[in-house]
Amino acid sequence: MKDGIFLCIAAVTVFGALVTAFSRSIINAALGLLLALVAIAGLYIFLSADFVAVSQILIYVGGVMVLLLFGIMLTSGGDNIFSNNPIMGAVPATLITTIFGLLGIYVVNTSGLTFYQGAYRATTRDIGHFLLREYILPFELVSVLIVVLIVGAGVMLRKELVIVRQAPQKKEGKK
Amino acid sequence: MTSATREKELKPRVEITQISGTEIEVNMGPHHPSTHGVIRFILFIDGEIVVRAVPDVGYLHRSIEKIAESMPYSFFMPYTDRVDYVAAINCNLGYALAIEAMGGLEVPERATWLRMIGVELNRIMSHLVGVGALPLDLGAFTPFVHALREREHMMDLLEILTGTRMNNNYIRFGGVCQDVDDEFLKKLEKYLDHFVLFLEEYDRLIGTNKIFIERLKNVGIVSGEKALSYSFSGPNLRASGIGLDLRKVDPYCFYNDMKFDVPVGKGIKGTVGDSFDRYIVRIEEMAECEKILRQILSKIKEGPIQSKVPKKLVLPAGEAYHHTESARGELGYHIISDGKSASPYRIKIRTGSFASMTSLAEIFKGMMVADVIAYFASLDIVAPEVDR
Amino acid sequence: MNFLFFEGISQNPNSYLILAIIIFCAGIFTVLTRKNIIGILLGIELMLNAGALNFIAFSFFRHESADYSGHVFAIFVIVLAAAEAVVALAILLAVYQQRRSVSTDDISDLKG
Amino acid sequence: MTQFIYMFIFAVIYLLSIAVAAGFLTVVERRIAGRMQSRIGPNRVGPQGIVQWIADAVKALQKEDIIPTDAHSFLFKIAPYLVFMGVFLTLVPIPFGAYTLMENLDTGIFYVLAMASFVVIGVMMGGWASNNKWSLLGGMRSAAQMISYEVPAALAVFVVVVMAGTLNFQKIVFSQGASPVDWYVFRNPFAFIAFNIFFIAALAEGNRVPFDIPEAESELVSGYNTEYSGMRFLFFFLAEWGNLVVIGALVSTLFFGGWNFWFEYTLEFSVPGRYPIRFEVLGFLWFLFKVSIFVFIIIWIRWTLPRLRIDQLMDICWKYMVPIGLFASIGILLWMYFVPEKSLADTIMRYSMTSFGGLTILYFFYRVFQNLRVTKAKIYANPFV
Repeated sequence: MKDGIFLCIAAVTVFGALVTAFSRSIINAALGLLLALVAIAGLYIFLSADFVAVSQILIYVGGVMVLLLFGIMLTSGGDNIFSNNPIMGAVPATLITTIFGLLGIYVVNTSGLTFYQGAYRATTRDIGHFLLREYILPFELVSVLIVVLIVGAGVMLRKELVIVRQAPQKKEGKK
Repeated sequence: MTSATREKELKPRVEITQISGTEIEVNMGPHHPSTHGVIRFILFIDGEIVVRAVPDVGYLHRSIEKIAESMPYSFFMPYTDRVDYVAAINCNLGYALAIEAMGGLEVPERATWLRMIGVELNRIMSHLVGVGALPLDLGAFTPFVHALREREHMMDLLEILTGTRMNNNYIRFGGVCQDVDDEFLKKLEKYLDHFVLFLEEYDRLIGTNKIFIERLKNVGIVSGEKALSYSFSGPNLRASGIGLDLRKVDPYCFYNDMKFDVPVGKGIKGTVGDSFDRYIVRIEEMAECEKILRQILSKIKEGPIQSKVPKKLVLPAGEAYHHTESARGELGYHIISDGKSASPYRIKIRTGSFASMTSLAEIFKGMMVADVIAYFASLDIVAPEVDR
Repeated sequence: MNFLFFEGISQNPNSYLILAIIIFCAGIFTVLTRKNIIGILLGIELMLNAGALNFIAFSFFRHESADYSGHVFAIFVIVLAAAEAVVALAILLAVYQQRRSVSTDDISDLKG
Repeated sequence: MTQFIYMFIFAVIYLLSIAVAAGFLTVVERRIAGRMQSRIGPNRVGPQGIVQWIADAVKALQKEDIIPTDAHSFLFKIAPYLVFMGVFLTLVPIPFGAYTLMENLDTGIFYVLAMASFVVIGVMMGGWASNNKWSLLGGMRSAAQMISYEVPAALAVFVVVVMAGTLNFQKIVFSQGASPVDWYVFRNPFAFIAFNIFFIAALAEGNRVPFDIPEAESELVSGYNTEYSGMRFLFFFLAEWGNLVVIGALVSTLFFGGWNFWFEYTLEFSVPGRYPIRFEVLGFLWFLFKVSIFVFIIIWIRWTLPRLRIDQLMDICWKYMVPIGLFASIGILLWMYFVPEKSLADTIMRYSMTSFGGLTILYFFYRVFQNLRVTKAKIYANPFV
């Protein structure tokens, strides 16, 4: 039963990833990514990482995907949204992808790592301890990064307005 | 409020440059919940900001003015009800006064008093719809129902007075169509006692609501000069600080003898001429109507209600323009008669709503979509009056 | 290759690792073939997720005692991915406002 | 295998009960709205109209399922289910009693915040896929609004999580007592602030007035669900009213002691089977009572206030609620550090906060009667007409 569910989730993940890779319309690709992200959250639960799984959904689905969809909706005007992604350079891309894939399988095959039987355990509290004891420096660095991000986004927004005020004149010149 | 903060608030929220450059053309109306009937704006919006707006009228055009040319003068009276169905007696009165002035018809005293009762009651009803629909368009449903409940009581009174609840067709040339007994007057007085309380309750409920004030203050500011240049009239003009009321300036009926104030917008929450002023002016005007009604009740006397009017009314050749203060501003009837036939050569109706529509294209510029609704609702435009 | 490492396919580390490879390859393919910048961003998200999946898998299967470093790394990956998406989209919208395009072909001013 | 069958059965039971609760709430809301508007409301189908919602649902199901010509049909079809899923999944860890819950998730409240993001995606998709500009505007507005209001909601939740030391709902309930002085909302001022912020943010997340700008019917016709009809519209509908239950349940669990009913839950009870069934039932009813009070308040707000403009909405979020939330979350840390639990200061604060809350309610009733006296209005107390 467990394996069956795992296989289902794995199949959904792969399907989502493939849709992202091969779909021609950008909105379908984004949907495929959404599917893959949710399914990967499911995989995390199999790996007893429920906190990470919930974070994945909170941040990816609630944040990143919404932003991406926003971006898609804002930047593609009506008609070209379904056909603005001609697959270009498919042959070299396939080649490179194949090389990476084979490399990965080779590494997995020959790593010789010792694995232990994993067991489910509740993790929230322990992750908290790890974050605030052993990884306190990266944790704080991430906070700094996010502050920089917020300030940067604000600055960019201001810049936009400045640029835009000159934009109409430029356009007329071009015409 | 200090001048600095006021200046800050008065500045347009976003400068109208092309912010993202992607204008979306949206079609607000003719079937849209908040255009009150069939009025259409084409809005060019950029995000939430309206870059350009094209108001479009004519979806409710019924050629009332043209129809008038093909029928006797008196037959046209029911059509005037349909000019502004919310304040029907007001429209009756304007037409009747125009014809009476042109034909030199006498009006008995009691008929004039009854006309004034009908007109003032109707004005209150119309303003109730106006101030009720305003919160409705801002998202609050309950005040609208409360206002309509009161309007319902008034309709009952009008039913006694005129025989119908809407489209009353009450006024005849040289009089009114039916008389009332003293019981009606007592009922009316009793109702007015209740209405004062309701008005206060309503104003406390709505006019002190923080969200309501925030949504209306400094939105859609029409300064006095602007209002005149848009040819605003009625409450919308008075909200802009110009106390022009035809009942005072060019009195008709017995408004000369009435003691009432003309409320003007003072900008109590924001700037003179903003949407909140248009709301508060209507509220205050209802209180004035109530005062007028009480004075009428104290002065009304028994007497005939209809003077002698020829069966076939042929007006002398010439033209006349008569304006009255309707609930939505100046309501003028311009009548041209050729002196021979029993039907007018041409009738032109000037309405307040149509004048208010002229401001939309300019005021909408740079507003947010929600403000468009708030401004439009505060103007209290009735679609049939725009198109006739 | 000991494909069936422990009992059951869901208890087998290699199944997760191979899944991560597939996702990663899909991500690479997306990045290489898309013209749309947002499309490239989608590919990057996929690749980051493959990495995070690996972290979690190793954390689960590599340690007998409770060691949540992998989880912490995965959380960092997720947070950084979000940050990266925000910055990328801000840049993208800025570019779009100037160029009216999000295609990589049109944004080639710095090409020699 | 049997475990999965049980899970499935419980899921179906939950699904049905949320559908019934949401349907019933629509009738209740309409009746309350009727009372507030001097009219009766639906009272024809069944006694006092309580099965009106079935009639509504049957009518809605009979409608033609219209998909606009140029709509992105797949997204259009899937969006309402995503929204409903987002709301339904949030119910999983919420405890309705000591055992009446689906899964005692360790990530509890964090999970609830995460699942709410499906709603955002669904609403956005529905708005975009409809190929209607009003819908698109609604979808965009809603995405901006929901993402913004997740921040203050999370900050308010943080206060509770710090006080309880856990994300787990059941433990949050245990760590609050049964009496009002033990509720988190009255523990200290910061928690009280957090409660207010959470309640307002939850209203905004649930698209309720005064934050219902995504579906502002007077501006955007009906926002993201303009083009929907029949079954799909029903799912949007269910999600919206199901959300009421979720908001009420979350508020009463996090701040008002959850199902804890006037007795202390001791360790002895934690052994399965030792917990008396009557306590469970009483706790469940007590919880429902609390939830219904909050649902009533939400409905009451809806039929009272106008809606905000979008820039005012964002101002409230980013200029007021986020800073106040940050203040509360820092304040609670200091409070927890300097005032240990069951110390004198803690006890004094609890009792004074509780009496403050009680006085606030009393003041509210005083104001109501004051207003009634001034306007000479009458109360019609009989709810059954």
